[in-house]
Amino acid sequence: MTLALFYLFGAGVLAAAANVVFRRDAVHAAIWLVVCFFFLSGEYLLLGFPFLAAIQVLVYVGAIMVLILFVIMLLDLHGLQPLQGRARGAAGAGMAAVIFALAATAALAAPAVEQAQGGPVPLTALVDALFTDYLLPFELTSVVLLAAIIGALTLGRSPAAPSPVQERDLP
Amino acid sequence: MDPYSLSAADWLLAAPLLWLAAAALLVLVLDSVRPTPRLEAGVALGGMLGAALSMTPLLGREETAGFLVAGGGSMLRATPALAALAIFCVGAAAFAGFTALRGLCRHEGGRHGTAFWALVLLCPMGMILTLWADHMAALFLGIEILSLPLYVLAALRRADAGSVEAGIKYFLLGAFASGFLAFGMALVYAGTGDLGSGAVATAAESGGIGLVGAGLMLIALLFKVAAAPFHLWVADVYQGSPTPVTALMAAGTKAAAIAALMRWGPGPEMVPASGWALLGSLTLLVGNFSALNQGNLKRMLALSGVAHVGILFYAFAARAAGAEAEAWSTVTYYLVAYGLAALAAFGALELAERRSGGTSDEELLRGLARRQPLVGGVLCVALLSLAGVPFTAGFLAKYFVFVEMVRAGLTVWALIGVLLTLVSFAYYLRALVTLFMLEPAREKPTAVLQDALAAAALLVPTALSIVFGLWPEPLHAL
Amino acid sequence: MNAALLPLLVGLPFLGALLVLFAPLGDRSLRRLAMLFALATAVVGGFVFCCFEGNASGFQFGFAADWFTLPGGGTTRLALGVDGLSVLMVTLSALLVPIVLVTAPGHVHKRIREFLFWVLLMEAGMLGVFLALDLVLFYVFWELSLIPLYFLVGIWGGENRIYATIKFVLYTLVGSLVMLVGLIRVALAAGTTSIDELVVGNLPEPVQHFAFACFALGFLIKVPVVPFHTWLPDAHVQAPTGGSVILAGVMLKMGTYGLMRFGLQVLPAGAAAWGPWLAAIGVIGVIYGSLLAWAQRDIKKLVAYSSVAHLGFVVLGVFAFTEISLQGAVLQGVNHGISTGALFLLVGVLYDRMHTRRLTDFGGLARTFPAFAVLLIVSTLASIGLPGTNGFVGEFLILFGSFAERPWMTAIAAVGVVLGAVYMLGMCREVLFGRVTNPACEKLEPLKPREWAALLPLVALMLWIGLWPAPLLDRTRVVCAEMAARIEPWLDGEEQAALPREPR
Amino acid sequence: MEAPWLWLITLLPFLGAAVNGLLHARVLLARAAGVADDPAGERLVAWIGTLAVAVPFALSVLAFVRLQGMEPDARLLTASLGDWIHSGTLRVGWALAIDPLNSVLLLVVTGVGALIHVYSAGYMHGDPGYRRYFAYLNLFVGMMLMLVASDSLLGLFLGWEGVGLCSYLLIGFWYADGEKSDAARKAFLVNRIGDFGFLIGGFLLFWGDAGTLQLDGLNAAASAGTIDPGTLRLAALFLFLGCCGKSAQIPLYVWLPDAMAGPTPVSALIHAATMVTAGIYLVARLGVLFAVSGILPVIAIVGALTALFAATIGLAQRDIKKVLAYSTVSQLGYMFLGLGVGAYSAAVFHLVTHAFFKALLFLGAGSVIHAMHHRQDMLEMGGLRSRIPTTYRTMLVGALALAGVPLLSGFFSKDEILFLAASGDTAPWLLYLMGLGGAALTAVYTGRLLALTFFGKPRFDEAEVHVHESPRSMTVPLQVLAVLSVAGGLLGIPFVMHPLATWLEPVVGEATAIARGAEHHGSHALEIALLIVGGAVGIGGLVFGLRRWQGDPAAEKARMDRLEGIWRPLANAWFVDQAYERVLLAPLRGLRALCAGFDVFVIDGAVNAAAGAGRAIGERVRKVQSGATSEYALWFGLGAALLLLIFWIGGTP
Amino acid sequence: MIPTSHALVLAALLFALGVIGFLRQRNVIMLLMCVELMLNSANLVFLAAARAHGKVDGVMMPLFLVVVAAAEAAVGLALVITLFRKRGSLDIEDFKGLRG
Repeated sequence: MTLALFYLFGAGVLAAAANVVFRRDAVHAAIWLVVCFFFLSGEYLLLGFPFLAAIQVLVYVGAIMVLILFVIMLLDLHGLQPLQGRARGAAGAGMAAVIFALAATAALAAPAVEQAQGGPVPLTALVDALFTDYLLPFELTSVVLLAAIIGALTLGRSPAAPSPVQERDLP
Repeated sequence: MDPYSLSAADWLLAAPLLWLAAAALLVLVLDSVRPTPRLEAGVALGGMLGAALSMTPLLGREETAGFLVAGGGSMLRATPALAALAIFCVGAAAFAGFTALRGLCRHEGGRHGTAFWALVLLCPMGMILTLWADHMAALFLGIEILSLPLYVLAALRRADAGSVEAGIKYFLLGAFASGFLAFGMALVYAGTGDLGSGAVATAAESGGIGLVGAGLMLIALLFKVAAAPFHLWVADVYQGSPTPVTALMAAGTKAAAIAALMRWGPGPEMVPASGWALLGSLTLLVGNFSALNQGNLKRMLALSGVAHVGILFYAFAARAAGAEAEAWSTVTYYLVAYGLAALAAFGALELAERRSGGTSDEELLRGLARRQPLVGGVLCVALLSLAGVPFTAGFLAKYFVFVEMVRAGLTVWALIGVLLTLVSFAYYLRALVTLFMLEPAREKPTAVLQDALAAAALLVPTALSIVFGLWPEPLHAL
Repeated sequence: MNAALLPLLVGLPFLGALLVLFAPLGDRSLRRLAMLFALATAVVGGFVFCCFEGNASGFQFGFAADWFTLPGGGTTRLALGVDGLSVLMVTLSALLVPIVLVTAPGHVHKRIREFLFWVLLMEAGMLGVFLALDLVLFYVFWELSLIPLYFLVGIWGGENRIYATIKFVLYTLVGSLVMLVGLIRVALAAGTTSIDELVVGNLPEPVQHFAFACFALGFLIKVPVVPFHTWLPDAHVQAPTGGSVILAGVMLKMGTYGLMRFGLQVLPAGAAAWGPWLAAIGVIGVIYGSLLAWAQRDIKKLVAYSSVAHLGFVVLGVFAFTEISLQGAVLQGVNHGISTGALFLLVGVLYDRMHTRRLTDFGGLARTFPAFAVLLIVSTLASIGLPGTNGFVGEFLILFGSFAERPWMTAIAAVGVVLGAVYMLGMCREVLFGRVTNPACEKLEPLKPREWAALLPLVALMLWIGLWPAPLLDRTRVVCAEMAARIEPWLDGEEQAALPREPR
Repeated sequence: MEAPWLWLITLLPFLGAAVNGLLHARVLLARAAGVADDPAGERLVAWIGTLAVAVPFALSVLAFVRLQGMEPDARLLTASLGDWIHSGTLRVGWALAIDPLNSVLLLVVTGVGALIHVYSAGYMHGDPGYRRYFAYLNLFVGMMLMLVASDSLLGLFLGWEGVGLCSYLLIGFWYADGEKSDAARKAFLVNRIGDFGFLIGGFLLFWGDAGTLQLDGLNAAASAGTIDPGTLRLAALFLFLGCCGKSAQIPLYVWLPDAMAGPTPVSALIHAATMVTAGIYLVARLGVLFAVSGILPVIAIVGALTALFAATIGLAQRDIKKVLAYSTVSQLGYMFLGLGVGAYSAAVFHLVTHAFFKALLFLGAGSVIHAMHHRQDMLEMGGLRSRIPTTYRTMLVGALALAGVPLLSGFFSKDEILFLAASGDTAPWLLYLMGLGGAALTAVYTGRLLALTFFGKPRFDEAEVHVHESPRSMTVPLQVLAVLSVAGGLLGIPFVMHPLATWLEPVVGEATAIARGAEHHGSHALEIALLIVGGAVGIGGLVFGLRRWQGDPAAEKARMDRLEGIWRPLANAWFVDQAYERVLLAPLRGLRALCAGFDVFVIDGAVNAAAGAGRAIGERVRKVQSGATSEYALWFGLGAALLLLIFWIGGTP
Repeated sequence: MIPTSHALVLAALLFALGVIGFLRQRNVIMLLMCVELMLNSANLVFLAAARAHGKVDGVMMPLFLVVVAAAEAAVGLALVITLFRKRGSLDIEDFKGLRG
């Protein structure tokens, strides 16, 4: 059952992703991306990580995708977007195929990975790790977000606004 | 580990990060109260000085590992060489900040305050993390903390189409590379079950998954260091960005990325010495020939930076042949030598551009040395150092690399390398022709920006280029 | 006192260069300041020459200080010293710079400060090349002397100066970069970079062969020998007079000096193996250079190609490996500097007045410009090696010494003596003799005092060395004998086996 | 015996040259300032110049006397000033060594030299380069004395090239005439070819294994057999090539006729009396070496050929100086013939007498030219006998001596050579007949010269040319030389006296003995017979020449037209210059052009092509940076795919 | 039990699709979305591996990756807006001002 669902969700992930990749309408693509993320969170659930599945939906769908859709609307990007020519697309597909082929071959031919008997990780372990081993990265995520905020602020502010600082104020 | 207590080593490693983050926050707060450029600059400088000073103890310690991970390994690990590079990155950020200030103020109508210093302070933080990262989480976050502010800084001159274009190009390709990095890390982890830096070097032992993962990580890092054929963004981004930001990218980002590549790159059984030498030669070749016919000095310097990466790969080759310690000192020296010269060169170009009307086109810089002797002199030293002429650090840097190569038995590669280096002389010399030997271009009636601060800042990397060229011991013996 | 002498010699022009660059003085005062330092250097150079102990073996006035250490490698030192091989070139370099400076007002009218800076910096570099006793230091000075000339030609040169100067520097760099690899190979194989140890040690033979090829390429381009010579005429033609004088007088000798110091002393096995080929290249250079000089219609190009021919002799002398030919080679290096330097100065004298260098634009100057004619004839005679002038002593010793080892090559090279007369006298004929056809030749300004001041010392040197070369020969005797002895075992296949070799 | 004062002999002329040179510089400065030349200055210069040679003459006499005061086998004066060139085993000093042989030459050089200086004082009067001229002339004498007096091959070479230089300077004295400058250059270059031989010869001797460049040492080494015979032969040939250059022998004689472009006293001094005999001196000096080497037959044949060949050309020249020039070549040939048959002292004898009468003839010719206002074409002369009687009389003496009219100096010296040739080992009769033929032709062209110049009717416009006798400063040297030309024979009259031979015996005795064997071959009868034949040929030829060319020029012209086939080659010197031009110079110029093209297009072309290729590659690579982010990403992807593939292939076990 | 390798293959496919999209699309926002696909594929691998290895490390990484993705999106979209303001277009083929 789990396995069947896994394949089903997997097919959903891929189908949705393909729609993202091949669609020319930005809004449609964004919607398909949301669909893709939902399927992915389903996969996470099947793999035994409900917390991550929730995060996936919350952050990706709730935050990132809303942001993207917001910008699409803001900039009024309705209608078909341009695509690269067929040759270019084929070339890209070829390269991606090589990467995929190697990764897939490696994955299928890796008994070590298959034989590893782990199992699901409890949520408590995750929380423990976040404040012990992963204290530094955890704190750093705030810095990442800070950087993003400052960046967005800087770029987003209207260039036409009057400047509070004159050259003579500089050191 | 008790979540609320940190060891001395942890504090030591966290100190510079805290200094920088605190300064960034303080600047933000101050600016939101009332923009006071002098105070903000002082706070930023204080933060960077504090960060730099807090790292000095690391120079004396054999190796410092902090934020240990329960399963073995650590989040951050610093060696004297890495500490030195970290200090250099902080210095580069300070340099970029102080040379950029006035130009940005003019371009952006004085709106440089808040964002500018905070971004400039976050960059070296990301660089330090990238340099010291011993764990994939730290590495990935470090690279992002380094990159995100840079994407913004590149696009900072929003009135300038080039600047925005540079920002978006840098961002898109950077994000693309981040995808490779993340996927690569994931595959390595899948193969080895380990997120430490040691995992990559031995990833191949765990089978194809690790191998492909290490390969994808390598690709992402090669993009960051701008090795051929992943270098194409460099020229456009360097050219479009505000020149002091370019300086920071060239000096700081490159140093951080190269060091990361050294720690996170695949081991010798995956990429042998000849592989690195081949990659280096290719990069050197592509970089040099791309730079050869550039009519814009910034582009030329950007692509010459690619060539320098090629030479650094020769040191990687020597390392793959077994000279670990020597390779670190060689690479450290090289990165600082190159970085100093790049800082001086781009800094000088910033001042030149303010007079030539905003671009580094050769046409506009003709006879520059006569109009702006200081800028001309600094550029002369910088270009000679980049070319590797004796009495500058650039020469000894190349010398050390070739010594390591010959010592590793890669003499033929060394010969190929020096001959490829020759091409670089062609364009450095041509730049000197432009600056010194041609008659000055017709002067555009641009009001000259008097910027004593930037001029003074320029002298620092220039002087250090010569000092380290004459006295390499303190840096090279780390 | 003695240990400080050589640092002083290198340091004086260096200090002078920095002072000139930053001193807040007018052009005239700057010229004086530069002259002061150049003269002081010349005095020190002369002092070194006088105090040099001719009979002693090894380096004198040694100075050494640790510089930096390579991880896992030897210590690189700031070591200076002078021996018979370098003492003449050191003195000549120190002497030529004041001469260049004294004539400079004639042809350098712009950017005086920079000009003086580069000239003095170049002097420091050149002196350093001859004095350095450490491989890395040598290389540092070697390249340091290159850059100033790049600017001298590029800023104060003729119309096509950019092409010429880039060609010159790039061409030279091909050699010096390859040389760098050879240098590193030697340093690593020997475990030391000090030249005073290398000149007595024995490196493994394969290392020597490889390193010699690298070094030789660098030096042969610098010399230059055919077929690496095409940068020279361009550089000479475009260079300002002072640049040409230094280029011909000293820079080219850095090549021959290197061939002897590194080729013969450090890498005798390599030199022995490659020797016949290089000697043949030298001979080809003599003949080919002469024919080309003969074909030139530009007077400066003619002199430039004559340099190719002259240095062909020197290369032959070096790779004949006999004591006499080596002494001749050392001496001829000096001689070429003096006589070709004088010729370039004279060409400059003409160019300053007539702004042309085409042979056909002159004619009949013997009547309208007699002082010039006398000086040109004397320099020509020195250049073609008339007995009684310096050129003869050098050329004769080279041919004489080489004949013992390589009679056939020497005989062919001796044809160059005839050809030398052909083109040099041809030049005199067209410039000095015949009827005045160009009205511009009628009214020429007489030689100025500063031109006399530059040329007379050179003429005096030509005659002095021609008539009494003993002071020079005495100083080079020991080192040339040692060089010949050092390479001797490698020349004979059988003895080679018996040679003591240090395992490295 | 040490005699430091010998240095005065060689150095005084140099001093004179220096002083005169400085005086010339002063005049030039004065001229530049617009001051006219001081006529009194010329006298001072002439005095300085002459004294700078006359005093050495006196000292040479002193040296001669000193030598005479010594034992015949110990006749040697030396003077040394220390090392000149010392390197390795080569050690050459500044040293003079005077023995009987070069004492004779010292006397000739300084004596004839002094006379010519006196003559020049008048001849060059009013020339703007008067001081320069004397400076050069003094310099020449100094160099010649170095050549003669030096004790080593290298010192000799110094003088050897030094006189070449002075010859160059003096031939091109009137440099404003480009042709004269070309002639000067030709002289220098042809001599340089010889000098090349000289150098190689010296090298071969030193390394093969004489181990010295001292002249006596070389002779000793040769006779002791230290030198490998093959090497010795080769070395001697090369040295002889040098002699051919300096002494104008086949094949290198071509410069001498052109050298007549110089002032006539120069032709007398340098190109007749002294410099051109340097080759003879060298062979005589290294007599033993040449004798041992076994190349004497070569020398003899070259000499005889030259003697005959040059005489034929002399027969058809119109320029009075050219006649004398070819005559000089021819007479030098006799000297080499003498040397070649081992008749060293005879050759030196002829050298001395030739110096007298040929200097006399040249100076006389100079006087004629002076009188004719610098016309040299004999067909435009005629009838000068009565107008310039002193010149005529003295020249007549010289001509008779040259033609070999009995009892004059040339008769004895030439016939001694012919006799010794006839009694030698090498093709005696062939050499003799060649020599005799040459002698006959000599007499004929001498007669022709006299006839065309002095006899018959004037063939010039007397209104235009005011023929006048030369001043006393010019005629007195003529008279002195005339006396010497007559009296010179006293140095060696067969059966009567051989003072010169006796004097030279200690020096050339050994060489003569090696070359000719101990005993003299020729009988007295033969000698007498040959004397008579020689005298008869001389007189007969002279008379023939005088009569033949005394008629009117129109008839002469017609006759010449009839003999066009013979005459044209003769008048054009057998087209040798043209042949050299085609065979040697033209190919050389072609090679030059070839090299020049090769240099520009191949060598430099390759360099520039490399640079161009680099730039082209740069342009291609630059184009990759199209500015399109998508293309950058594509390259990224391509690189990634390739790198992973390589990684996979290389990394999978 | 889900085979880890199958999860990896799925992730690889997702990654490849992301790459294809990045190389095929021209709108900047679309490119951004394709990068999100690539990052998500990494998350999937991390989680599958974490389960296979039974380690908590693999679960931590997606947390950070999600944050980074959010930050990147924020900065990227800010850039997009700036770009659109300046150039009036989001087609990357329109931005070739810097070249050569």
